[in-house]
Amino acid sequence: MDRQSVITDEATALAQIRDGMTVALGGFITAQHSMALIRGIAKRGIKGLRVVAGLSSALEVDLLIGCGCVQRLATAYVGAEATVPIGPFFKKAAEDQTIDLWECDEIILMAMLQATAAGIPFFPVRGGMGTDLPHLNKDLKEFRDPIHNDPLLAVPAMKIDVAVTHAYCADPYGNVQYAGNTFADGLIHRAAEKTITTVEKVVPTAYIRRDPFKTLYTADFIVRSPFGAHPYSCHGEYIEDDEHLKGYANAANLATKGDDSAWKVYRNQFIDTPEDHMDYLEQIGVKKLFSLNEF
Amino acid sequence: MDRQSVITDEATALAQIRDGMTVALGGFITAQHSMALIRGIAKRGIKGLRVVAGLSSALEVDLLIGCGCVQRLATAYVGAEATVPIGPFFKKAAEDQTIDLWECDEIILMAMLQATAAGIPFFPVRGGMGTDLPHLNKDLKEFRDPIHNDPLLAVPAMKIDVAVTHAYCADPYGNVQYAGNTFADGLIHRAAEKTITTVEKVVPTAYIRRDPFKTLYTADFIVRSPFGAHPYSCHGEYIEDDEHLKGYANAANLATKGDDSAWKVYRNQFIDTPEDHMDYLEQIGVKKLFSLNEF
Amino acid sequence: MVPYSTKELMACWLSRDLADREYAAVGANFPIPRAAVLLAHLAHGPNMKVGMGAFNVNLQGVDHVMSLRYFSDFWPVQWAESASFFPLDLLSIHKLDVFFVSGIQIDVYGNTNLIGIGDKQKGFKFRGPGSIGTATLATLARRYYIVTEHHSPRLFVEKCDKISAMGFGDGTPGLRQKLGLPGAGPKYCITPLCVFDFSPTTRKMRLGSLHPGVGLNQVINNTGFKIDIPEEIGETRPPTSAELEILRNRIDREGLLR
Amino acid sequence: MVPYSTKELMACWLSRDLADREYAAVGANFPIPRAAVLLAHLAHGPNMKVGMGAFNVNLQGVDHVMSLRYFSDFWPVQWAESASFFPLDLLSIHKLDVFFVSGIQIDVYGNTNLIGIGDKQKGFKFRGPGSIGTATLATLARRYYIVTEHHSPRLFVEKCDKISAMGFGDGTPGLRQKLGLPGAGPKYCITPLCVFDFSPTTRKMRLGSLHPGVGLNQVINNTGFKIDIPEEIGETRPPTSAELEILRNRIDREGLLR
Repeated sequence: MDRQSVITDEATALAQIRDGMTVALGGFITAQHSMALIRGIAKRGIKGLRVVAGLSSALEVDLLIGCGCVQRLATAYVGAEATVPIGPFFKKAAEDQTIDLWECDEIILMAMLQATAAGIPFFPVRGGMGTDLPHLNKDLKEFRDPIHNDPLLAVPAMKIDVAVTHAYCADPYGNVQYAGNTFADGLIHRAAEKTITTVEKVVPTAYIRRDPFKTLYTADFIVRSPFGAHPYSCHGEYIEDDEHLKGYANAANLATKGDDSAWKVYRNQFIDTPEDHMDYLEQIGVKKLFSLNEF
Repeated sequence: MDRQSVITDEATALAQIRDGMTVALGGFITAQHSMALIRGIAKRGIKGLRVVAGLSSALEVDLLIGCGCVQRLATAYVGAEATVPIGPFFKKAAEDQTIDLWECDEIILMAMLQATAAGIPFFPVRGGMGTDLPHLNKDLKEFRDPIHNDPLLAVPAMKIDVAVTHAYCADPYGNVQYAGNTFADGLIHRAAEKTITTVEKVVPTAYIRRDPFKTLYTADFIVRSPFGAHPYSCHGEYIEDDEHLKGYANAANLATKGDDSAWKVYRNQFIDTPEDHMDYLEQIGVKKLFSLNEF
Repeated sequence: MVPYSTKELMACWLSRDLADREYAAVGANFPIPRAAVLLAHLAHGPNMKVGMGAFNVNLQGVDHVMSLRYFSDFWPVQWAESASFFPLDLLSIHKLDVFFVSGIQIDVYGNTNLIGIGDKQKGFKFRGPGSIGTATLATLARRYYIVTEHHSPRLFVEKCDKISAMGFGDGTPGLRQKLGLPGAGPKYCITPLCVFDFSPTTRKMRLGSLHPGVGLNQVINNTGFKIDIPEEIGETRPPTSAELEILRNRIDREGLLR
Repeated sequence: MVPYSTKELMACWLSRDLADREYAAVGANFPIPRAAVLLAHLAHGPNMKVGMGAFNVNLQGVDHVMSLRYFSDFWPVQWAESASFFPLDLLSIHKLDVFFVSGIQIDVYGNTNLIGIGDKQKGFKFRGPGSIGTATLATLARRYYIVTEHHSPRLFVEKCDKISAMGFGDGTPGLRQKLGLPGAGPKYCITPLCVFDFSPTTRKMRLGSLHPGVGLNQVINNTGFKIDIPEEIGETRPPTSAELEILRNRIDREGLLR
């Protein structure tokens, strides 16, 4: 009996994600989202997802909203900072109330993940008291601490079916290492029942063993996806593709204002037509990709 | 105005620790206790300490009990496994009720540290329910979670005045890195108001910057203490001095049974007579020290 | 005197309120606080702990510091002495001394809103980007500053439609303590026109100083609530040439503040 | 058949109850469970996650594995693919499938005591070393095994003086669920004389099998509580020669189990 590789293809990985599931996405604002799989979710038209975007999202959840995949969204932010101050589809869906928002800030989101990871029903926090978050998010409950009677906010755990993260590398047995910041990915992995990780590189286990302290978690499925975070950055490999982000935001913006011609073109070119991530990268082109290399 | 070094000498570091303070000790069972400072505490006869020994102690707290420094002890274990199954002074003090015990297991101790570090009044856990820990430790309180009414144990935060840890290296500005496991030291640092760290080596900041992800915390005081964890191990440097541990345990054992002659010799030779850590190492001797080098 | 821009004035003024050894975080896309923290660090705070994105950096000896493109940029790694440990560090963020907050609404009690505009319980007339980390960080940081590049009646409102970071709530004395919030709340609010502080009794915004060349009526007309105006109104102290030299040569070569 | 020791029997028997892909932790100074986990890993569990001290190791292709001197030994780093993240991993330890517990007292309901002996509310006639991680790990691990190298009436008592790891408490049906404990509790208790399982109705220890050569009375006389004895008593299946070969050549060259 041999040790089994957990490296799989996109289709097998995506088959783990089904309509109505709660899916937690890794990365932080414009870094390290598993776009290879997120585009795959959109292409397959998976519906009714309850998305947890931790620590904070960029526009990857905006894209999922635009493609009709999202029923509920837990996130503290949707945007790409100065490049795209707010996600267009998110803005419209929030204004029209076509998605449920689990309103929170980043630390309340982490408290939820921490409760889930620790197998406890809730995590107590001070942040958010006095704000409108408990009014907007009925899952948050003010209570008195049982020891000193201090006022606190109880943030409940949330069952998370699948975590989808992107990392620098993994070995064939799912040991995942990052080249830079890991953000909340270690916590997200521990909060989820199952983890799928796309990686820039598959490395031999000997590479992992050079510094086992760098292994952040052991994923259940690994998908080989160079440039898998494009148009977002992957520490140690490439930076954001601002031009692509602006193109996306422009198309999405027009679509929310009733003109979906540019969005149809974007969606066709980058989501629906490409068979898989490699096909998508062909659309982006080698020159563009390697122009993004960091340092 | 220049950046200021936080490297200091043993005397200055020890002056931070005063009678009655709550002191958290780093390391885990037989690894990485800051013995250079712990012996200094014993030598100075600091009294009434409330000691938090996380993750678990070896005999460093036993030594502090034997020297009359401890009023209260929070720890999940006192011993050195097969070498010394239970700390002699700890055993006698527990049986005679001459110290207060904050009875817990390792995870409950971590929950307390986590509550303290997060600035929340308590941390909820499932472990310990159904055991005698809540009967023996009145700080632990069973309660119902405010969301699902599940039974839980509330572990209160504890104000910790000083953390005393031992690490592989630090730069002059207090950035601390470990060569091996870090156990609960990162959490202990964040739970304490002030941290004193003894290190095997002081390194230039450029060394720290080679891999800033390895910096576990930034201590307020750094004391240069090669072999500072002796007779315990320091990952990447040396292993335990079993012979020394057995000698200690034998002396302590006899002392608790009414014959304190060996203990007086031990205490005189290793605690009271040496001026400082370097003097102590002279007592151990170069041959012994370098026989402990790992690998 | 060297001429300066309003943004440079704001950054220099803020920098003087930060002390050596303090721990201050700087985000991306918030150039005035970024410049203020770096200026404090380079001018008088060599022992400050400066959070730059997800890294803690020390910039002594660095010739000049480019600005973050995005909060999660990797390149500050070159000056980093540690990186944020998630979730440990976010959960122990009450050790943060100084934080900065903005909003799509700012009200008379220093509450800020990044969530959205609209009266309804659910749904928004205008949806904002989200609370980011502000709900907690404004609570836990020892003090914070409200910083805005705009000053208009639509921004400075009597009451925020939604509160994402609580300042002094509805002004009830001791409210922050009653709610268990450890931080002291907003210390100052700085705008392109003036500096507000907060009355220790009413907890309402109070005119602290007018920027050089700004008239009182300009502030009154551009603020959507009634301002507490003291008998004597000071003038915001302008940048010194030493401050401007550091600012322009080492912190803002790109000229984001000009 | 190859002759074997009682400890080898215990380790081999336990190893068969561990499945591939399970996550099992092995401490120091607990040689029988250590051997059981490593034997399962090398014989039929190449995808097991094996906790060795503060590391997670995989030992496929490793010729032989020395035993830990101490739990916090550094040298398993050579086979480590990850290290424990404290506190994150201890707080999410409910993903642990298999854990092992011992005690200075073990009672009829599978409760164990590492705290101390004595009836008083405070103070002890005999103080034990402390709960270590058992209060929580026995609660959160999906299942656990009680393993002891001794079998005496002083160890196997009707009721523990203090409980450090709760098995089935006082036997109240559904008590673990009522207390919110996610793990299933102790599955077996193995001693040098026999294997106990737990009656699904009374939750009391029940004789599962006698080790080869052990008489029923030997167990009865050495147990401080009345044992539930089924009509038919099986014999603990002895080690196979394949098991002993792995055990002796790759796991226990030092002969700790002989």
